[in-house]
Amino acid sequence: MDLREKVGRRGARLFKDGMLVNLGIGMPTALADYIPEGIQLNFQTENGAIGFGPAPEEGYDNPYLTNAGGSPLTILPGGCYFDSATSFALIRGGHVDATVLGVLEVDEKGNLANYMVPGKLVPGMGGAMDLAIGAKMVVVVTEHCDKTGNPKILKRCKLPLTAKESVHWILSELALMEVTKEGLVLREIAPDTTIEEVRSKTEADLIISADGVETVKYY
Amino acid sequence: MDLREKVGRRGARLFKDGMLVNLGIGMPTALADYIPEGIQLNFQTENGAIGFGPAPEEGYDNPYLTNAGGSPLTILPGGCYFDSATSFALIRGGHVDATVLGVLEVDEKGNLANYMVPGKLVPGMGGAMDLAIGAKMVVVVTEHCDKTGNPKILKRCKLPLTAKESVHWILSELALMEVTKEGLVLREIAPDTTIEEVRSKTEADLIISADGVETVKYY
Amino acid sequence: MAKVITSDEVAAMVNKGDTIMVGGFLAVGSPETICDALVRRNVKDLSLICNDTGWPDRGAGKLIMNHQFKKVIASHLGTNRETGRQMSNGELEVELNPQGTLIERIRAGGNGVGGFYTPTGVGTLVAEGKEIRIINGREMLLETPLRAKFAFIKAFLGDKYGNLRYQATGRNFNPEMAFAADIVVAEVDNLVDFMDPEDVTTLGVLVDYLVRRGK
Amino acid sequence: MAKVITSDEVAAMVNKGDTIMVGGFLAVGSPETICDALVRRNVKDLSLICNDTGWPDRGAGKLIMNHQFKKVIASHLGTNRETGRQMSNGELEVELNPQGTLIERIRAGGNGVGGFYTPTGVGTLVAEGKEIRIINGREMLLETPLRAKFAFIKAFLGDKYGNLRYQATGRNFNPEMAFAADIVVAEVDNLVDFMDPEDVTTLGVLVDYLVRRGK
Repeated sequence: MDLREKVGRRGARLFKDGMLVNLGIGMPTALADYIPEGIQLNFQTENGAIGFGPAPEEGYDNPYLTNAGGSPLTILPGGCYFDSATSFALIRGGHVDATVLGVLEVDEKGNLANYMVPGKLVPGMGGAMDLAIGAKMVVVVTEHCDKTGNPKILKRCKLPLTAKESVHWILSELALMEVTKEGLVLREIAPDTTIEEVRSKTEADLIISADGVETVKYY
Repeated sequence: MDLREKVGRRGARLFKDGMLVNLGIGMPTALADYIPEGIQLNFQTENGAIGFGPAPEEGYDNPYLTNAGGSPLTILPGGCYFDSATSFALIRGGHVDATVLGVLEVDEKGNLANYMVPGKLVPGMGGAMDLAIGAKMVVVVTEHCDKTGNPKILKRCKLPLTAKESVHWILSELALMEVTKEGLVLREIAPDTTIEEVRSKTEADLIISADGVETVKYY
Repeated sequence: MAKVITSDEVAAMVNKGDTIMVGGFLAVGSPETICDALVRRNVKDLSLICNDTGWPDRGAGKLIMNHQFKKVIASHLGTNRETGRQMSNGELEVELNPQGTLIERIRAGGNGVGGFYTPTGVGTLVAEGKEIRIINGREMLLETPLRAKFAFIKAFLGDKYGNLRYQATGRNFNPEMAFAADIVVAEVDNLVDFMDPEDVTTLGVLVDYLVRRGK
Repeated sequence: MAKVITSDEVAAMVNKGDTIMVGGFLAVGSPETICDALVRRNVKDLSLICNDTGWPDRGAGKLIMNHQFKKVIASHLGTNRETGRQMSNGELEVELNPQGTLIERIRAGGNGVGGFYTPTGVGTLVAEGKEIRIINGREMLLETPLRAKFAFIKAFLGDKYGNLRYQATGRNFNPEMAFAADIVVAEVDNLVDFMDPEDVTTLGVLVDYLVRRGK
């Protein structure tokens, strides 16, 4: 099972029936593939649709109907379109129940950084800053360490922040962590790892709560 | 010729082709009846329509289509509907070219009062405050004096203001006056009056500009 | 999915002291069936946010006649003399807002904006107690967001996902109120399975409950 | 009535140093015919307000490739690497805005609001130099209106009164931009005499000129 599937399977279980959800591009889209039975979600794309379906069959794409990455979409019964002011009224106004974002860095205070590396990469924040401060539940999905093995879950982000103290959950292929006032609480680990391994790969301090850490077979 | 017709005929000549116009209830609606040939206007009603027509034939009224006073309307080809936020985006945003308002009092500074008499009458301002500050041209139409013969065009309004220094033109059955930085300039008088009569019925100081005062047969 | 309930079930959710928004402009686009149910329930000390207080027999005016409000925030009272009478008698607190300011405050309440500056009301009673700031040489007032516990709105057409479409000038305050309350109930003339996604004005995700007109 | 003109006539109105808004989201809903005409006219030192800089061969990105901007205000540059290159080289000034802040600033520019407070961007580079105010216990930034000399927008359908209707996610930034510029030009795929008043998204009174796609 690859990283995408691991994160997708566990992450999808954070949703409750009827939620309005906005998934960032990249790894966050994995969650949509593993929604449990009985859970119906409304997906928003910030360029102006709710209730979209899969990519269209070849030859049936409408150049006016795309996702926030520019790829063709379909719309499902019950769906709707709207302009950008309405889209961000939803987001900033607290009407989006959950957003899932990829990150460059995230820290134990719930800070996240995902929109620029000064002097190297400046794609821009798009709607990420609004989503991070506006969604009721902000989930960060990430590889636990970067490609060279360095922790991405830090004591304090070094890159320019996307939002301050906004993340509620951090999910990697190894663990599920909750940002609390006390700090970052380790809630669950994957069956193929240990608390010690997770700690060694995490720069942030990990709190073990009185409830303990569950080993879950979501992988 | 009655007051309504006199004010309507002269007032309608203040409009230019293509203007977006919002007429207040009461006397201001007289202007719509006397639009000169060759002038096409767009009329807005602040409850959410542009391009409305006359009242419907009996039996053809739609309870969902009314003017800002609650009376049934029709819509013309090219017309459109919108919500209140959009309606006041038009008004406050400076997209309305002209508004015509009735008043209780107006003064030489361009202040107007038309929404309450403390302790007696408090209907509320509705959209009048927004129209008075937002429209590019604000025209006040009024009887020159009230029913007991007291001037309504004052040095300074005594009633609570609808808007501060917002009026551009004051039109009565006797005269057309322009609010300028220097004060209230008498521009035109009706053929059945004199400068002296207008002065005697006006509390505000009336300036006679170097251009003089035109006697116009708009009545 | 929005749940279809009766107007009496809606009224039963409303308690003494709650703040409600009611859509409509002089009762055009007001949820009459829900207003009737609120009159039947006879719950008191409500606060109202509405463009106006309708007519004695239409819209939120029906609740005015039944003395159900302790406070009204509106732009216009002129079509319901009872509102003015209760205000003069000290039975009712009234806060008059310019119509454009009122709808923009509701919009701010629904979209997470903490306040905005507007030139409307400068130099009038509306400015009393408000921060004034000069922006590009023009005086502006700081206005704050408005929210309510309930928004009761009215649409011509609804679908089972809660999507709404209005007709003509029946739109008015309804779309913004759908963003600005904890619980949003829409009364609809007609209810269908789903509508053309292009025709949706109020997004179904904002609507908690649907009531059929007359039910 | 909106006047129908050609894209070259539109481009001829634009002069060195002008600020333009261009509708669209990753060029979906962008006025491609007008962008092509602006490239042909080759007018320089423009400032751009747009959600993004499109793609090298689509939307405002075509003007980026032709080095026509001295400044860009956008929320995203990632799909056009040339924007980042010009920025790193010091050829282009870029002001990044959160997308929700950007569209709300454009809306403020079009509707007479002098500024608004938003929680988006607090604690980030976006907050630099901006007033911070605590509202209901939450830090908020004061954001200011954006306007332009020209708005170039794109709609699926237009009528001779200038009314516009969009399709699907082609709406995006276009409707607000129609309020926020001195001169509004809409490129349309189709042009009809008039449309159903219920179907109008952008009010004809806001639109000065119409251009048919490809003309």
